[in-house]
Amino acid sequence: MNGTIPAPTIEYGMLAPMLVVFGAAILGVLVEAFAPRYLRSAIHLPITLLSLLISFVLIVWQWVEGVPTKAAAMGAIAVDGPAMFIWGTILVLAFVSVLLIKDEGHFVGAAAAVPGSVEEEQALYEGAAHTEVYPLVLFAVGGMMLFPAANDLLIAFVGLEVMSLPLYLLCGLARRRRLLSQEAAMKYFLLGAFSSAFFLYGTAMIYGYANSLDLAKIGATLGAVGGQDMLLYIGGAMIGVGLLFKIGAAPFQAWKPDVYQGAPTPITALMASGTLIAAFGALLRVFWVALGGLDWNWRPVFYGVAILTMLGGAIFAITQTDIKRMLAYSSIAHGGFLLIGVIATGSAPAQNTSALSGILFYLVAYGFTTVGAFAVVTMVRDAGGEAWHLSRWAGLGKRSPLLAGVFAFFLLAFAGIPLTSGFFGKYAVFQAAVTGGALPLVIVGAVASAVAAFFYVRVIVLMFFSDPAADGPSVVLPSRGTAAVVGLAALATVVLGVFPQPVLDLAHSAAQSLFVR
Amino acid sequence: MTTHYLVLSALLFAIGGVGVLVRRNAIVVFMCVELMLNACNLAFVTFARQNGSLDGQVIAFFVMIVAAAEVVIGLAIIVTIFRTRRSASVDDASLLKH
Amino acid sequence: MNNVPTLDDFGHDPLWITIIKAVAIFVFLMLGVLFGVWSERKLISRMQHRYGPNRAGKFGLLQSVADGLKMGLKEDIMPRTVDKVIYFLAPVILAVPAFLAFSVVPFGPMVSMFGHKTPLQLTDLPVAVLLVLATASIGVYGIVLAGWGSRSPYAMLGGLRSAAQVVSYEIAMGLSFVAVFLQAGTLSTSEIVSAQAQGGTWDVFGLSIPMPSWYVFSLLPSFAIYAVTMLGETNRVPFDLPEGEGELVGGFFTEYSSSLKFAIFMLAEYVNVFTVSAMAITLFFGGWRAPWPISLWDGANAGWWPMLWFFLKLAIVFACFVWIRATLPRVRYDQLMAFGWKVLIPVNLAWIMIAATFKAMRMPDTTRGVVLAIGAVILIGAFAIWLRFDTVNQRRREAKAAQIEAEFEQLREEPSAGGFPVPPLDLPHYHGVVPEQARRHADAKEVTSGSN
Amino acid sequence: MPWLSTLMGVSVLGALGVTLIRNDKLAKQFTLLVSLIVLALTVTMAVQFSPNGDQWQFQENHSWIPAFGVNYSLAVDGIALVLILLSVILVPIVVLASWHDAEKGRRSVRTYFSLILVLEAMMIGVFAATDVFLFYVFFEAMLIPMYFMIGSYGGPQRAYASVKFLLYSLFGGLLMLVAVIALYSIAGKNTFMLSDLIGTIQDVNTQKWLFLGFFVAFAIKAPLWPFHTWLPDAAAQAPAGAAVLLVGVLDKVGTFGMMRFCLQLFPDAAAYFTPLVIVLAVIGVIYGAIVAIGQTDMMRLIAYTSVSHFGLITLGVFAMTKGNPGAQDAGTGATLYMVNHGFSTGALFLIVGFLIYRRGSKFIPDYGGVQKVAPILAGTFLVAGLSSLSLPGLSTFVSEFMVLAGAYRLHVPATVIATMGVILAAIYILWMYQRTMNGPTAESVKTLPDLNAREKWVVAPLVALLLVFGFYPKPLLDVINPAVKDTLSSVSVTADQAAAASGVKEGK
Amino acid sequence: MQLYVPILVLAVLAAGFAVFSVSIAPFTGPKRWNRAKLDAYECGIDPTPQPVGGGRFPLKYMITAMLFIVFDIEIIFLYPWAVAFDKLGLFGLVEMVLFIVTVLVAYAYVWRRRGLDWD
Repeated sequence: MNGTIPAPTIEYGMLAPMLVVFGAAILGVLVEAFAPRYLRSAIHLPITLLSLLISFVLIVWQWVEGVPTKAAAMGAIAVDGPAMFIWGTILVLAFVSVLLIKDEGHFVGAAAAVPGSVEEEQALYEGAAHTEVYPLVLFAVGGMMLFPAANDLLIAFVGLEVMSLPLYLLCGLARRRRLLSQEAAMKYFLLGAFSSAFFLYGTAMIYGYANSLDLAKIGATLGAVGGQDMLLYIGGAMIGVGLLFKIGAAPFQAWKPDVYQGAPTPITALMASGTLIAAFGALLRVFWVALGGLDWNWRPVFYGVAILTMLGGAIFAITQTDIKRMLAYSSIAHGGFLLIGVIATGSAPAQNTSALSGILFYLVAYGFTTVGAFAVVTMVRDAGGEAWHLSRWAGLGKRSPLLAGVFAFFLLAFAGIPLTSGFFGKYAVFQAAVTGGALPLVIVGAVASAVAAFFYVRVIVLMFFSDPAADGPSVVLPSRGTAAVVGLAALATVVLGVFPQPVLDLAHSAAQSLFVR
Repeated sequence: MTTHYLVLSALLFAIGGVGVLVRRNAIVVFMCVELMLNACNLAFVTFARQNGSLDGQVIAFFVMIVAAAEVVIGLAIIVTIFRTRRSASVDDASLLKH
Repeated sequence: MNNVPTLDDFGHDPLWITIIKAVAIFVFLMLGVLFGVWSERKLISRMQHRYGPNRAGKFGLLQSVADGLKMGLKEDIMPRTVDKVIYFLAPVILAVPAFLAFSVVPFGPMVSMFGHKTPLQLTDLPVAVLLVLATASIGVYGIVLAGWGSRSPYAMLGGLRSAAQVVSYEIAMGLSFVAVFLQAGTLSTSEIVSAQAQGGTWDVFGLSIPMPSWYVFSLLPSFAIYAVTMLGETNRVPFDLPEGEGELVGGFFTEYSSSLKFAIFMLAEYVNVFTVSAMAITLFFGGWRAPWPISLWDGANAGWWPMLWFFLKLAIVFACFVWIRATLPRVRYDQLMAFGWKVLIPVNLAWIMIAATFKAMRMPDTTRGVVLAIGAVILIGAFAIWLRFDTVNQRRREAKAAQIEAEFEQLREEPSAGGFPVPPLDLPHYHGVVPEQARRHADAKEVTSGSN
Repeated sequence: MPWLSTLMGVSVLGALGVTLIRNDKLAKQFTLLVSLIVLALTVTMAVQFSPNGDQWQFQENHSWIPAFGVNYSLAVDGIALVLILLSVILVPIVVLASWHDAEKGRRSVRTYFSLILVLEAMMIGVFAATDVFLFYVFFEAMLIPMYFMIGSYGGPQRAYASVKFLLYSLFGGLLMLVAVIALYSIAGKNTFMLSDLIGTIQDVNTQKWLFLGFFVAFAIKAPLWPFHTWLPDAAAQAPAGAAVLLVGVLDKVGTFGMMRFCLQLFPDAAAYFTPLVIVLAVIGVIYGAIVAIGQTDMMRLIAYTSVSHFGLITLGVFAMTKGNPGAQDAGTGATLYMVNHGFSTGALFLIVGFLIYRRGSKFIPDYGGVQKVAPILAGTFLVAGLSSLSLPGLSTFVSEFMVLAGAYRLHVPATVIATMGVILAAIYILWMYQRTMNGPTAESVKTLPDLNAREKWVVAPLVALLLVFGFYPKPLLDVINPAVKDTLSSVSVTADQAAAASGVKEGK
Repeated sequence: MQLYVPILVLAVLAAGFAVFSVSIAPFTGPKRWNRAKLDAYECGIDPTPQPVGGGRFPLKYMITAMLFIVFDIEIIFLYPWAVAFDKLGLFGLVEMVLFIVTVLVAYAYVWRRRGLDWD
């Protein structure tokens, strides 16, 4: 109790990008509280977009100024190369997702109203909209930024929750198919909370072992403390479970299809891109910085998990008849490919750099493509909302060749066909893995890619080579935002597929310094 | 001495975990999750005692907050579902099957 | 001042001294309840120009004893529908924490007890006040479970209301302590008392003006809020909504209509009153320290004397409870909640920030400018928000009034009502009994009680 | 002047232009124009090619993705040049031949022609790439336009066929990708340039694995027995024009890849696997021929003949290994065979396509006595068929003979068995001709019109080329021979040895 | 630990008394069975049948509970801060202002969304 507490220092400048996002989120809450209903979304949108933009600019500025080499906020948050790269990516993707979110009609007016009840009708009649979506998204984005930058297991846990909690809510806000949406929210919530409990217990065990939560300190104590290896192993395993859950790696992938399907599609887009990126960032950081000395133990496990994830995702996707579920399984499979990159790390810094930059590039490429794909999904609608069943997509190429073409292009990018971003992403990861000696894994990855290609191609077949149903879904005229999203995603997919060098360079220089220790 | 607390915490965690897996009522599942979080807290505080550092206790604070936030959000979701379905059973929520 | 206990002085008592102290506290509380019930009835009667109990014993002093005996000899009713275990446990859960809070209340300084130097306090913890709050929280379980386990609408509603009220006021109460901790720099009750031994001095123009040492003076807003929350926490008038006879019969203990179970509820309520009073004394009134004129006598704060001061203070605070009960009418439930949430909490937070700013300003190595700026920002911000809230609330109230007016207007025009507002006559019965008319329609839906 | 990029650029720009033209007819004419321009440019380039100059000419080299050591590096040697020529000659013919193919009202006509042009660019790229990675990119990317051509414009089972085609190729491609990556990282040279990579892998065991990775991809593409099952489906379902490009050019990428990559990069492994590959090739020759005999669907029949022919080409390619005195001949023959096969099978597909377009059926029993009603059609059909069975005097004979002669020097039994394929070829071609063209004229074909002017223009160049190169293959051989020699030098057989050992000098 | 023993002693004492009183109650009084007497008390009318599990009650209470959690958490942080205020100095003040402002934002939101109204 006695003794002085040195006043901590907080590098507000380094944390500014994150603080801007959180600040804007808080501002958004105030807008919710004080602005009149009819003005709210008009105020929210600029705040949200602007804050993401400012944050991005700050990151760029900081990048140009020089990447910090020391963790900020008393070692709690590491704003290093990879973190900044991940931040930038998340911000851009979040920006794009917000453009999707802004479209009317995705979110329910009164979430608590029972579907079909008087309250609901009244909310619809009044044109109520859940403008809380914007602050919630900002909070989620802030969490996504905090999670991979956390240099401390406690902060990682807080980041994990700040990221997840708003997403749980957002999942349940779909205007159409309310029950499905609510169910998705509940499943996501229960399983997410379950997994974060695992993460936390793992953290507790590691704390018991190392007497610190600082990743670098944990890394330093590996092997230095004797006799308590059991704590370390249990802790590492449980943290792994928590993180792998967020990634959606097998065998913790069960939530993904359900949640992706039930959530409002723009939110699915945000989750599929942002959450995955953030979770991978955190996974890499925790397992390199803190548990890097333990890689003899976790590497084989990850080996198995990666194989299971890739093959599981790809094979289960084949049986899907729902476009969103299919994309969810595809995201699982991609998680598996990314895990190959995690395993590709080795002892040599050069190898680590190439693996890390490969993963970073893959994340960018996949993020854009997936946002684009979900944006397309929002545009294909039936009377009851988006047309999810694959059979409804038959003949879309005839009905709306441009849209179907773009979607097919995204699918090809998912499949990793050359001249799309997906190819180089996969290539970068595979290459790192081969150099790192994980050739068998790469072969499995190639086989899984081939399997995965099957279901992507199947959708293309359906869209282009089947005749459209008479009462097929209509393709809505996209709003400017949605059109911009699709266009941007397509552009990114092309550009990254043809001239990946600039982004590769960026990823490389981000990965150059590796994680701050 | 502290081992007993750790064993207790592990036990609570296990009870919570098993509860999540076998119980069908969403609220009960949720409470089991909270039990797990509190088991973590117990472990943290125990380790703080054992290692002679205060960090563990501070962490427990943070965990409490997170748990509280989780309660708020989780209950909101579950109650909404309950209002639409008049049931909080996880089994009834089965629209999202393959 | 070596007779003032510090935290190090605790935890060395042999078990028998501990037991003696514990029994003493227990006995004190039991007697206190007996005496308290009597004095409350007596006082309130006098205030209402009545005599009050005057049959049993001198001045009716034995009235409480008589009541207690009577309760013990009454039939113990356990309604059919109750959840037996919960019904049985609820009074216990309510009563035990009420006693526990007293274990950290300091009654006096170090005294010699059978040759042992020991503080006049059962125990103290570095987090003593937290213990008080914790016991108060656990007490809520007793209330909720009593209501829940009774399985009757009145008890249920009473329990819920009570729980909501207690937790709401608990926040305000917890916040009102913060300023005290800020000043005292500790959570230990004995140390808070000793922190109030000496007031600071205020240096103005070279003059050293001694400041009063009790926190009730320096932290008056905190005390004011605490005083209100005391009433709310203990469900006393004017906040005795949970057991508001007019609307909820007995509230959460409606089904505990007789026998010793009811007595335990009564007991717990009075012990709670003593607890919050004791806390008020400890935190704001210098604890067992002698008040000003007496404190000039050196021996006032040594030996067993302080216990006397403590009891006197307790008696006065308790008397204030009674005085308030005799004076104020019961508030409406929504007013109660609104007051707790919309006034006490924000005011409290603002006050904490102001107090902290003051404190920061007096710290040696701070930039006053920064602190002042912060303070200004806080004040302006709070004021701005308040203004905005105020107008909004005003508008809302007016709108609501207009709406009600309109409703009345409409009803007045209904010829059958003869100008009086008449509720619709075809409502389903509140308790789910389907009226005859509705029963004829097969599709009529039964509405259970409590559905919203 | 960056010839090769220009060629590709013109095609791609042309493809973009086609999509912008709103009028279908104009679009077709535009496509034809673009393909002719490309042809003209290619011919101009080919004229400037000096056969005895550097191995690689018209080099272009730009850094593309330094992070992966990938260069945008194009160049042609004789082998690539003739294959590019083959492609650009076939494209205008195909465009002309497919004039009405896409007009069944289902799909956009413009897209079809645009896809052809995109495909043309990819075909040029894949033959011209001297960077392994770049080659892979084109190799895989090529699948997509073809996939859409089959899937969108093909026969009733087009979806099945196109998916099968894509997945087979993709699977092979992914295995190759793994091998490519492994090659890169094992070589450790931080580059994908073919010239830098040749000879870097010394360890035989490593070579074997990498060889397998590449070989399977090429074998699927080629298609070599037993990886051929996608071809009959794809070829039969594809529109005739697409089928020509598929079998005529795309599949050549497989054999081309074997020659360029499998042999040069992994000579020891190639030598090790030669017996196995040759056995497969010979099986392919015989199996393809026998199965072709049994077909009643003309498109499938031609597809199976291609399986047979590809067996021979592969035989030729793998006769180019260490220690074969006939390597030079075999290699030249195989290259020439690729070109000739493109023309002969192309002609066959197109003519059969015309026939089918007229009658609406692919099945041989539906025809009979067409000769009488459509003599020109029947005549050209016969010429194309005879070229397919390598009648002396037609260009295929030269190449087939060279392949067999070259292979005979080392693989006697295999060559003998493969020669039997020629006999079987006579059976399937002549029998098909007999059943469709001879005999009593079937009721349904009585009113069949003969070839119209457009169709004559389509067939004429092909027949002409078959005849010209049948009698005078020297220009081609002159271009091919030095390239094969250079290639052989990478395969560690010195050209002198090969030349000295080579007794027969056909066509010189 | 020593500090907590006295609390335990007092708890045992109090619990003993409470349990004793509650359990002695049925034996000290008379027993006169009466059907109506054993019904739940509802001012004389037939008692409402209670649904299994206690039935449902207004959501309002849950919102209060949630708000309580939020503010209780705030208090958790205020206490250590208050105690250590001297040591933290200006930094502590600034951070706490930020923290309280953040909480107040949520508070304002709830207020404006009528989460604090009870009607």
